[in-house]
Amino acid sequence: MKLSRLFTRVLQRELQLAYRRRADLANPPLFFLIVVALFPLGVTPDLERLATMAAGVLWVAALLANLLSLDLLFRSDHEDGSLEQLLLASSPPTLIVLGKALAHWLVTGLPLTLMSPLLAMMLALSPAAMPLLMLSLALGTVTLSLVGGIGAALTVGLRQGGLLLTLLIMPLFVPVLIFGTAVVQAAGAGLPWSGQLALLAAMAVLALVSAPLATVAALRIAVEE
Amino acid sequence: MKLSRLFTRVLQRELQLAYRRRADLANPPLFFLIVVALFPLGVTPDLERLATMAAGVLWVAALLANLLSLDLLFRSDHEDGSLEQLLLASSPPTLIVLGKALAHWLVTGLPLTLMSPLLAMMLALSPAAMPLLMLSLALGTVTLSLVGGIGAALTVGLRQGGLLLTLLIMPLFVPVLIFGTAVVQAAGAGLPWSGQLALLAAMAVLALVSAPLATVAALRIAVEE
Amino acid sequence: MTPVLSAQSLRCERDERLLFDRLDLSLMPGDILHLTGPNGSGKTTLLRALVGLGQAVEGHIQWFDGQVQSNEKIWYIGHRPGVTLLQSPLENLRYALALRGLERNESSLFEALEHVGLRGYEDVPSRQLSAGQQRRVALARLFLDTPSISVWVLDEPLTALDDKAVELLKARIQAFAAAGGSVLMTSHHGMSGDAVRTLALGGAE
Amino acid sequence: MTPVLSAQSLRCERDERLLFDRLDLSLMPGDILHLTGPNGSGKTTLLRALVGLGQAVEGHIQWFDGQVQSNEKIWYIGHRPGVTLLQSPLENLRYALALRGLERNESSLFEALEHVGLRGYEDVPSRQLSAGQQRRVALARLFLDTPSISVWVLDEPLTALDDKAVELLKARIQAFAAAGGSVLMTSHHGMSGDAVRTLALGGAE
Amino acid sequence: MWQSSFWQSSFWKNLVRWFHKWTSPKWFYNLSRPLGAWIGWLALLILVVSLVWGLAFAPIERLQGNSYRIIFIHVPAAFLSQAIYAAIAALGLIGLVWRIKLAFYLAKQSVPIGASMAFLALVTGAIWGKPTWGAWWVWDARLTSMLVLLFLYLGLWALHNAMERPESGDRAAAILALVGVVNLPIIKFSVEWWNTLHQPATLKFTEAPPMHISMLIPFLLAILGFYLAAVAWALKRTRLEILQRERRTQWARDELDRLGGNV
Amino acid sequence: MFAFDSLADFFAMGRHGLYVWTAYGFAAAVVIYNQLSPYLMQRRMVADHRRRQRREQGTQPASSSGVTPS
Ligand code: HEM
Ligand SMILES: Nc1ncnc2c1ncn2[C@@H]1O[C@H](COP(=O)(O)OP(=O)(O)OP(=O)(O)O)[C@@H](O)[C@H]1O
Ligand SMILES: Nc1ncnc2c1ncn2[C@@H]1O[C@H](COP(=O)(O)OP(=O)(O)OP(=O)(O)O)[C@@H](O)[C@H]1O
Ligand SMILES: [Mg+2]
Ligand SMILES: [Mg+2]
Repeated sequence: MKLSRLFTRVLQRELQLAYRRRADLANPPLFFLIVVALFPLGVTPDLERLATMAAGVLWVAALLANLLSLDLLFRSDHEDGSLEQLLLASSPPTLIVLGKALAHWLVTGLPLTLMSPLLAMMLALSPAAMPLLMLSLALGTVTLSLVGGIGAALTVGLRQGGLLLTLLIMPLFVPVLIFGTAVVQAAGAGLPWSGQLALLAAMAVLALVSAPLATVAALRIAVEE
Repeated sequence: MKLSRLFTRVLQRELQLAYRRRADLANPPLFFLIVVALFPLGVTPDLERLATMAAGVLWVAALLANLLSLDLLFRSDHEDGSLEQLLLASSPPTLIVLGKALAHWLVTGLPLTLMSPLLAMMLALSPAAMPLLMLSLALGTVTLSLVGGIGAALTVGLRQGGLLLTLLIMPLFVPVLIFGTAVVQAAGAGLPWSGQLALLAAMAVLALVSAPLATVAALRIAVEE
Repeated sequence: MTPVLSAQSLRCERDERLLFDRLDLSLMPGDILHLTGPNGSGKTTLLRALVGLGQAVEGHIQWFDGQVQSNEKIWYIGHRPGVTLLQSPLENLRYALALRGLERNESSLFEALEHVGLRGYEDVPSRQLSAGQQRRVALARLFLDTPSISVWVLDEPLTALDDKAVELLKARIQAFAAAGGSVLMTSHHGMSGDAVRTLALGGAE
Repeated sequence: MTPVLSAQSLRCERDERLLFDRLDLSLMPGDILHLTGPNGSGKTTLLRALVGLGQAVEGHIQWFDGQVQSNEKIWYIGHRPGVTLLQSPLENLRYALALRGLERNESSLFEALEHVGLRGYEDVPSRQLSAGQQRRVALARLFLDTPSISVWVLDEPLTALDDKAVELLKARIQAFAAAGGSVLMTSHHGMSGDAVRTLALGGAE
Repeated sequence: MWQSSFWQSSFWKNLVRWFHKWTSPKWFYNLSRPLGAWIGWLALLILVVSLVWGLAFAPIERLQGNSYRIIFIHVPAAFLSQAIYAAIAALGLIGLVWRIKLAFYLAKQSVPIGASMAFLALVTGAIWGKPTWGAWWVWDARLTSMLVLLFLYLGLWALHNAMERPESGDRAAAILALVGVVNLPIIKFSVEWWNTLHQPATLKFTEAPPMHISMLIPFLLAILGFYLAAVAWALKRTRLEILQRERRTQWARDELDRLGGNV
Repeated sequence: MFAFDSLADFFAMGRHGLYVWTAYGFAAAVVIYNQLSPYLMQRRMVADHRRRQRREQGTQPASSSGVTPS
């Protein structure tokens, strides 16, 4: 069987599993929505002031929403023993891990990206910034799914996975957050933004190349535990 | 054995378990710290503008930290079968559940409250609001631990529980959040705040009385699954 | 003598498959009722319904004379044995007792653990034990003298145990019944003895 | 004939207890090596180390002639059998094959599932199966014809199975060995037959 | 994996053997005892001299008054916290690639030292900020990236503690440290870039003024002193880690007996 | 060479005494922590070691029976 075939199989299985627990799929978008909605409630209902913080709030909320769903990336595989089987596969586990990360992005990063304009509207973000909000979120969540996979793998066998995961991954994610909001803010202010966007893309590529390796190494530790 | 004796035993066991995984205890406070640190990065480093959103951000972050740690309240008990034993105990399970909620507050809500002034300083919250920030957080986290227990119970067995947790619990948390931030903002602005605080206290009492019942009912569903 | 448990016209349908119908069973003091049947015949489902952990079974179930709260007289040990992996065998045992409102002194707890071959492991976190040792932690409670408990409900208690431990536990079950206790258990191992009655589920196969 | 597996001077110490030391073992085509020993004697630890899932064992381990990538020739089924509860038996089986780079058509998959008594359950989510049925899902792969697999490593494969299934699986193991395959397994059930060699761990007892 | 002839040559094997002996925990334990003591006393001496000098004898600074004296601890702590992180990542790599346990032990026990230095840099910086900038905390680039560094340290420590088996903790933390070290320059660069976009120049660090020699000497001495102290602490902690891991061996038992006699 | 006019002056550090001395106080605390914590660690390890030894001595004679692998 060709590697591409295995990759498709993995992707198919993951999407199928996601579909089976489709109620969970609604969680990240819902969480996103709620965190964003809390802001007018907790901070200020003044649209002008909201608009100035919209980019940041949207990015932070999307990041948290994505992060929370990462906890489950390997959890049930670990519990039922599928993780061991994955590591004993006859093909490089990096490929399988990559498939899982891609599936994760398809069911969290992508929906978050697609619903972001709606929430941006609620926070009165300048319409000019919308396309870039979406583009930057799409790129940034790819990085998050990949880098977050490392954290998920490091914490999979552990209790309190979710919080520890955040602690481990958040520092790594500061650059994505900064460049992500910068793109949106620059676009809103009519300033050039292509440089920052290119950096976001570069980070995604870096993650694509290196994160699966680190993830597999971390998974090996998890099954030994 | 008297009921109070059982309650002490439960509390003792829970605190002992918390101590066994004491490394995990640091997680909610650290998560709190990290989420708070994300906002300046995403929104603005300008202290004056940060000060205006400080109350809201602190409350949202504390709520999230608490929420995430709730996930574990019954998880491992469910996995290893202790939950069944709990429901088959010869004493009312509500009492045991209450003990667990209290232990949860002692190891999350309380530490969050205690460290909040430090974070408030980083967001340049007015010093006048600090005592009320702590007071409102202390009261609010009691409610969160209790109400969150219902959500944790609902999610523990059900695969599709995640959605329910968010859907059912978040709306219950929103009033806590609104009154919590209102207290802090009012205190910062020199306005009267005792009414909102009284409401927070009332919600805590209500939760104390009713949440354990609902939690036990939810747990019964969980073990049947 | 009132039966410990009497259940009439039990019926269970799961996933559009009829597992059993019009099943009656009763348990008297001194009885060992051994549920057998192929995998998937409904043994676990039935046990859980009897102790009140499931709603999948319809019918009439009565413990004792229906007046007393039954939980405090029953030890139920299921597939997942309720052993907290972060706690030591000793702590697990003590907590299991507390949930029945019972307390025993340290030395009798140690003795029970020694009975099940956990000597030297009393203070090790249970997650560091092997599969069989973890099950032994849960079984240790059966080796305590607890007069208030008159029924054991055990779902595959012999699983994962080595031969010696299987014999030990079988003997203990017999002794408990001989002393007037009642046992309701499932197992894929054979059980023999005077007091043992076998109830086979899923006769179709 | 090169041995399928040869391991020398294995040593394992866990939690300050020496489980085994200077243990040699080798597995030839056609062999069934049955690891026995009381609970906690290190059977699981040893198997996992041999397939490369643990570091708790020191010593020299070589699969085949050390040149080939060994994973693709081995079925490993552990305590936790790697059955995804949200997927049906059929999907589980198909995915297990895919991880070995294998594919089979629908009908042979159905056949294997029928062999292990899961006929009619092919499309039920595995979480709705009983304890024994879930284990059967994992075991179904052993009933497929997969020439590229020459070794089975099975940790307590007979656990939770009913008598009929135990016999079936034992026969299948014998047949696989007779056809030149090698089996390394643990179990608390006895195994008999020509090809079976027994290695007892925890000899102290 | 090890088929190529070079890896099987006796030269390589001897090299590996020599290296393993050199990195054997017991050998290190015995070597580091006198070494650590010497370094420790030297560090103490230098620290006392430099800090007393800095506090009492270095002249007052024109612009900042006496608050500048914080520099003698702030800057060494800041330097060290970064250097230690780099060292941890390097040790992690060594441990992962060559399977040298000693590297893991040293890396693990460097974490609390590095974290305490990051903490000290943050606290002294915050204290210094109050008289200089009028605020305890501002979201300046260097401050923020220091905070992130502290998070990285805390993550490492939490991961070590969360793992049941210390060997797993070693390897997991090494992976995390390596991932983190790749990100550290990116973080620094992005944070600086972010900050200069938003922050008025008034909040930028005052450039270290060309220092008077009587400030410079205690300053450099303080840096040296902190470095030496960190080395001494790391040696001491690593020795305990070795004892802990090897507590089953006879030599470690004897050593524990000996230590027990003196405690 | 003493940069201050008097000892009181030295403690006051201009208007910045509070800041400088708390900063140095924190530094002292961190140094003391780093210096002390290994010794606490050592004490704990030695205590553990003693306990283990006692347990081994205590259980050795009796443990020939029982199901425990020795
Ligand atoms: C919480 C607050 C602060 C933090 C986290 C902090 C952090 C740092 C860091 C990380 C360095 C090392 C830079 C490098 O490696 O090149 C440093 C150096 C330095 N800091 Fe701070 N700092 C803070 C506040 C301050 C304040 C308020 C001042 C004085 C106005 C100050 C003055 C200096 C000086 C003079 C240096 C040495 C400059 C150099 O060698 O690059 N710092 N600080
Ligand atoms: N995660 C762990 N950490 C430390 N020690 C462990 C761990 N898992 C098992 N052990 C110890 O290793 C020993 C062997 O365990 P193992 O699971 O290999 O036994 P086993 O022979 O498979 O027993 P069983 O028949 O009960 O499955 C046990 O004494 C146990 O205490
Ligand atoms: N959660 C569930 N939802 C739906 N059906 C279920 C569920 N759990 C079990 N079943 C079905 O109920 C039947 C009986 O399962 P049960 O676990 O009672 O069997 P068992 O007799 O205990 O088998 P085993 O010997 O394998 O433990 C099985 O056919 C299974 O398919
Ligand atoms: Mg069953
Ligand atoms: Mg085993």
